[in-house]
Amino acid sequence: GEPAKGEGKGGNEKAELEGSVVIDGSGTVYPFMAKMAENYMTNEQEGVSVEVSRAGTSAGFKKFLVKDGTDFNNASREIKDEEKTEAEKLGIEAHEMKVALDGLTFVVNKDNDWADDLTQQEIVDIFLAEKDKKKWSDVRSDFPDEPIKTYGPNENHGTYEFMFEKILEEKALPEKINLQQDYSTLVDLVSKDKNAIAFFGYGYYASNKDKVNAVNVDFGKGPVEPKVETIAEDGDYAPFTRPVFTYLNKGMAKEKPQVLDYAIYTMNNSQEVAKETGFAPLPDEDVKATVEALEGLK
Amino acid sequence: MKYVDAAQVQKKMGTRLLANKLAKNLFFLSTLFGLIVLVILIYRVVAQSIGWIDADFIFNKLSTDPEKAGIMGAILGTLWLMAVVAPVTMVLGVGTAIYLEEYAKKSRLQGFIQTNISNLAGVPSVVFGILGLTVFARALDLGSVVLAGGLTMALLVLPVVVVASQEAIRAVPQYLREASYGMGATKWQTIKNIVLPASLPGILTGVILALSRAIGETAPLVVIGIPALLIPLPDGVLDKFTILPVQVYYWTTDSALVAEYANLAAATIVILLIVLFAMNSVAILIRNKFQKRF
Amino acid sequence: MAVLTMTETKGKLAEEQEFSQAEKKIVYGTKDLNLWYGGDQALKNINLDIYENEVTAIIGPSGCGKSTYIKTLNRMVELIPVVRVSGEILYRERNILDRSYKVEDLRTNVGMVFQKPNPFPKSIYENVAYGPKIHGIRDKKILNEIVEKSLRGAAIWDEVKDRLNENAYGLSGGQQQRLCIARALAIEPDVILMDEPTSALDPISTLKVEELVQELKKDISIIIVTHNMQQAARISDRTAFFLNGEVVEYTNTNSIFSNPSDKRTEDYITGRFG
Amino acid sequence: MAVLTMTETKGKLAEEQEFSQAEKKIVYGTKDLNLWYGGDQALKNINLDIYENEVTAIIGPSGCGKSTYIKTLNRMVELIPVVRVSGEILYRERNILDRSYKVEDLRTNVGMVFQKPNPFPKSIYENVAYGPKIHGIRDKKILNEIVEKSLRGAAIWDEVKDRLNENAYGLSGGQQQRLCIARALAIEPDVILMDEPTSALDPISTLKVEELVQELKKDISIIIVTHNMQQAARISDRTAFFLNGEVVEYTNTNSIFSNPSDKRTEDYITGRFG
Amino acid sequence: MPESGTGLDVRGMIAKKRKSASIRTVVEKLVPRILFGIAAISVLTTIGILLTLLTETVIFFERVPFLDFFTGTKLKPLGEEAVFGVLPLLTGTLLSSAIAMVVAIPIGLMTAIFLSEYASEKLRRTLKPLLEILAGIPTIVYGFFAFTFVTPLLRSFIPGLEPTNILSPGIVMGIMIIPMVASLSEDAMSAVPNAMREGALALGATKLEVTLKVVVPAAISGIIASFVLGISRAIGETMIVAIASGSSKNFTFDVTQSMQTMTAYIVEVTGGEAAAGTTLYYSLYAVAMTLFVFTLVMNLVAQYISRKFREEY
Ligand SMILES: Nc1ncnc2c1ncn2[C@@H]1O[C@H](COP(=O)(O)OP(=O)(O)OP(=O)(O)O)[C@@H](O)[C@H]1O
Ligand SMILES: Nc1ncnc2c1ncn2[C@@H]1O[C@H](COP(=O)(O)OP(=O)(O)OP(=O)(O)O)[C@@H](O)[C@H]1O
Ligand SMILES: [Mg+2]
Ligand SMILES: [Mg+2]
Repeated sequence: GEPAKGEGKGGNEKAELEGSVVIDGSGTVYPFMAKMAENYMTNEQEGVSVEVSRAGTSAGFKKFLVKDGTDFNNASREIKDEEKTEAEKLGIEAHEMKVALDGLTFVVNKDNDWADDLTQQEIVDIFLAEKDKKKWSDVRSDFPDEPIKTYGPNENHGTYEFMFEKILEEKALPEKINLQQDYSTLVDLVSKDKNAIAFFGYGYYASNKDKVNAVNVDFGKGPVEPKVETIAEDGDYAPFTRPVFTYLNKGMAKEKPQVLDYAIYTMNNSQEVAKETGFAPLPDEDVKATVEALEGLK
Repeated sequence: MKYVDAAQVQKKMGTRLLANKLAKNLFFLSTLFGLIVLVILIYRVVAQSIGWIDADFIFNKLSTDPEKAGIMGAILGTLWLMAVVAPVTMVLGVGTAIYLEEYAKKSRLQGFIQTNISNLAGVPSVVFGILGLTVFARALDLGSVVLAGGLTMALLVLPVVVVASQEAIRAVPQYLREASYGMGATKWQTIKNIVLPASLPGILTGVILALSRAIGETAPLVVIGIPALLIPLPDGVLDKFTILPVQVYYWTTDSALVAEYANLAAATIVILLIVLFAMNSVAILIRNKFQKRF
Repeated sequence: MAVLTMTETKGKLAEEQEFSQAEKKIVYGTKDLNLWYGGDQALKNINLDIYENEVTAIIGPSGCGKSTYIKTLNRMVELIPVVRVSGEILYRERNILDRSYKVEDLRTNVGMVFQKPNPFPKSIYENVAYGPKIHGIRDKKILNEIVEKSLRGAAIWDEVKDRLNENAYGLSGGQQQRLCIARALAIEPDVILMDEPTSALDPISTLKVEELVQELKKDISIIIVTHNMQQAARISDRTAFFLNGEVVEYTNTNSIFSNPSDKRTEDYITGRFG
Repeated sequence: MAVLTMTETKGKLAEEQEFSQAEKKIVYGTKDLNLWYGGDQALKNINLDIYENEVTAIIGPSGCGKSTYIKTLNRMVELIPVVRVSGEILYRERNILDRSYKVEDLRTNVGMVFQKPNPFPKSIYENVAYGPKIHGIRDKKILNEIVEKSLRGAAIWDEVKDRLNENAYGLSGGQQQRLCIARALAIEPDVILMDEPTSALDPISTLKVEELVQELKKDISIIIVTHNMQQAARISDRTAFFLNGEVVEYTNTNSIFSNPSDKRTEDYITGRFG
Repeated sequence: MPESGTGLDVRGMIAKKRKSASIRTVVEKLVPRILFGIAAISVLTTIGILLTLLTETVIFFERVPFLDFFTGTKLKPLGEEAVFGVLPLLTGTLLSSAIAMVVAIPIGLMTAIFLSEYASEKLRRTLKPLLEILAGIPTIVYGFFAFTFVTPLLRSFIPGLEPTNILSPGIVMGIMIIPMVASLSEDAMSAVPNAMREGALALGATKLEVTLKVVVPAAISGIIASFVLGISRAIGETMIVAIASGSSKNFTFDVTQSMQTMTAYIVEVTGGEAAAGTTLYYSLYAVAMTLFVFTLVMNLVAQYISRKFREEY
């Protein structure tokens, strides 16, 4: 039938679609996309089956960049040159969709009553210092004379890459920083260690506000609290903000109406679902621009 | 002349008997240690899962909402995985065992294959994951489907079945073979009619143990990239799937986002352990029932 | 009572053989048979003719090569990989050691009963039907007849006829051994080889098997290995005494026991060793 | 009938003992010994006295309880979990079946030699030194002397003295058996129990062990199980004939073989069964 | 021939069938070939693993010098100045395996002794399956057990212990391996003929003396083989360390620290953000190859030892 018009949230009068939408990729984006897919299947198109998996950004691209690959690939980073080259070779057009914003959040123990806010430089120093050499009192003299314990997600995660590339400007983290594969571990570690400081995506903080405190960051204009409002691309928390993406296979979108329909639905609902899953929503004009671009694919 | 002084011997006897007694208790405590850990481990998991295991949990599909989430997908995935692993390892394992025990006995070739199988048994499961990823998922272009995972797991547990079958075949007394040959039966007739039926219980035990190993393995499937996630219930070997331990892994990972996922993970572990206990009990039953038959 | 009958039989036999040699046909002819297990020679230059419708006993101390010899007669020794054989064994005038001789054919004609009863872990019926089945007889009615006939032939029919479908392992040792004989009879062999068939049995079962052997020899030839000299004396027509892989003496049973011609035979018979 | 024979036997024994008792001391007294493996009774009401510095032979067909009996004498049967025992065994006047009797003590005084030679997978020296060592003798010089004395006592010293540090498994079966005897001698036992010690040996080794037994009885008492009646006749002073877990006849060896008082003994000795 | 009333002629029937039994001859020839084909699959699997690992490992070593990889103490897989030294992973692997064996060897061996020498048949029959359950628990369950139970427990004794460290997963891995060591050692000890035990008991030895001076020495090769196989298992174990030891690529010998093992690195990289074609991606294969060679050597050693043992008695 006639492909549905992307009316957004209340497209009840739309034609019924069927078939499947296959999504893989980043584990960071997964909670957002899984929620989205569930909403879509319950509220929008019951006949369509949306599969969401989480092989990881790169592994996801490997499934995306093959003949008859996945329809979408979630990514916590932009597509890399090697991947673009591969896409060109296969004649796959990867259409970039920014879906939400994530704010790199620094968290400390609930009992940490001193580090309510830190400057950007202090944070960089803390994470670049060799362990055992850095004490809280080295950061500011009125802080306690206790060693700082630094934690973070491992190289596996886009969050690490962001921290490493954008914030630490590729200065290598000391070897002794305690890296983890799982965010749950990080939350657990910080909640049990008074001298700990860790970083991860805003969503993980938002879900664990009862267990850890966030550090307000001073980018030069006074401390900024990480929250949905500030983590905008032009918000006060912008230096620590990064976008998360999903890449749409344009060929698939043209071939399968449900894929395009889902893409448009995703954009239209991105702001709401982002908030629910611990991301900051995109600004309205970004959503609009993306939706328009998608409409153009019909 | 007497060298052994009875009084002396008598005097030492007390110490020796005491040492024996102490050692016995120490050995017993060592044995208990493992069991105590087992009890603690199970207790913790069960305690955490209380209130989360019900019919909905078992029959629902996966959801991001912990109240609605269920493990039907992982259960079906586990069943489909077994549906691939069982026949494949059975055919490959028993075939290999027969070849080694009945045809290539004591040859160089047997030694080589035997060594190879022992080595294969020791290859870390992640490495099998890489093989599965490279060969089945990518080169054969199957993707992360039941068949790819099943074939990988089948190769992973193959040594278990081969070794168990070899033992079972070896346990068939030579005199039964001789009796059959003595009637003019050919080699294959003897194997088919006498050796295989007699070793079947041992073979089945091996297959069950191999299966229970397969459904408890996480690493290779994580490496292959098995999605644990929002996917339709699998209904064939070319569908994507997840299995129980992988589900446990992802739920625990995500418990930083939704704390209740940790309870779901515990509940899944309980289900997984129940399945494993059931399978092991069957294996033990078969083993005990048929142990002394000849 | 039983002893008397035995002695009678013997006396008759002795007379008979004197002149029967001429007309009795040779079933097995063994010519210069040598056999090695790897480097160890277990049989040395064996020359031995086995006659039709006789019971031939093979005696000798442990390790002398008795089992090896009768396993060579149906080429069962081949199952041991290190075995090497030279010489000839003629069965019904054809050399069975010849490569071209199909061992399955040979074993179809030559049955074997082992030291330890070794029924298959199947039902009594299936045990007996096994041979006919592997040789392609599938007809249920014919199989039934064969089973009954063979069990009767092995004098065990009455004891098992009501439980043919029970597992053979439920039988006593003596019954199992007779079942094994029935199993061998089912394919109507020409010769039956028996390797100490009664050594694991109690006296009564032993007696039954011994009587059975006497019965069977009307139709077929029997070669029996035994470590029990009294048994050899009781049931055999001819006896070969093996020692260290050689045949020390081979003649009719009466004379070997009453008047052994070799000192070693005498020593053995009188229990000087073994 | 059977009862009558029993009584007869007893009567004869009683007479004999009247005078021998005075000079010969009893090492082992067995009183109303019964033994069950689970539900199966393997020994029935055994009453048997063993005398000092004698060789006592125990004969009987397979499964009659010979091994069970002598394993009861050093309580080795206890290793089988299902075993139950009633009655008394007095060793040097103390009841060894008593709970408070330490088996280790008993076994230090009563050595055992098994059917199959069972040296430890250690050097010849270590095999013999094992017993003294566990009993706390550490002095290298004393150990050396014990080893030599025991090996000489077992008539194997000359054969092994140059290779005491080689593995015991390099010895022939007969040598291994004598090594096991040496091992038992090393702790200077009072009694040695032997369970068919020569049944796995060749005739020459058998002879050596038999001679050794004759030699040893000067110092110690020996109880030997054998299936070889000739052997019993050759080496023992007294013989017990076991059948189905009972002692059918027990008297001095000469009379049991020349003039058995029980029909079953006679049947067995003349090879009617077994 | 036996003539029966029924007039059966079995021999005749058989003779007839035999003549037409050419299919049987073909089957008889075919079966071994088919079975050989099946048996060859296990060999093909090994070859497949080797080829898979080798092709990509070669590319890795074109970019990272062989020596740098094996002597490098720094593993920083990201950025312009990425360094690939395998030593941090190697120490992580060796330390965790060593700790595991410190737990598994004594307890496993003592358990084996108890089961084989002291326990009654009935007790053994109950205990052994229970221990086998321990071996059958999915390793992921052990991983969380190590992280959520053993580590906090240890931290109450060892204050300097990092929340993720190599000690706790090492211990839990040891617990997981106990049944393997126990069961294989027990097999080796049960294979020691009873005659030897009886020989020693008959000399007045206590059970302990029989065990330590006769049974264990006689079974020593089998026992050692079980240790080596245990080590190999520990080296290859993935999920426990992936969860409980963290992902720090620390080069240290301090077991209270977080470290990464080779296996955990493999899981991390395959599920991670490394794009195909990057050195990070190829490093996965180089590490896997190292791991493979490691366990292969261990297995060969174990086999060598246990083969020697078979010849002994
Ligand atoms: N499979 C084998 N490999 C090597 N040697 C063997 C094998 N079977 C038997 N022998 C050797 O061949 C010789 C003859 O053995 P065989 O079994 O024929 O003796 P036997 O007379 O039947 O003895 P027994 O009365 O003990 O059954 C013996 O020295 C034996 O050790
Ligand atoms: N471990 C056991 N469990 C149960 N029954 C046993 C056991 N050992 C022996 N028996 C039974 O006890 C009876 C006596 O056995 P024992 O070994 O004492 O006989 P034996 O006279 O030494 O025979 P052999 O000459 O064959 O050695 C037999 O019926 C045997 O089946
Ligand atoms: Mg034999
Ligand atoms: Mg015995």
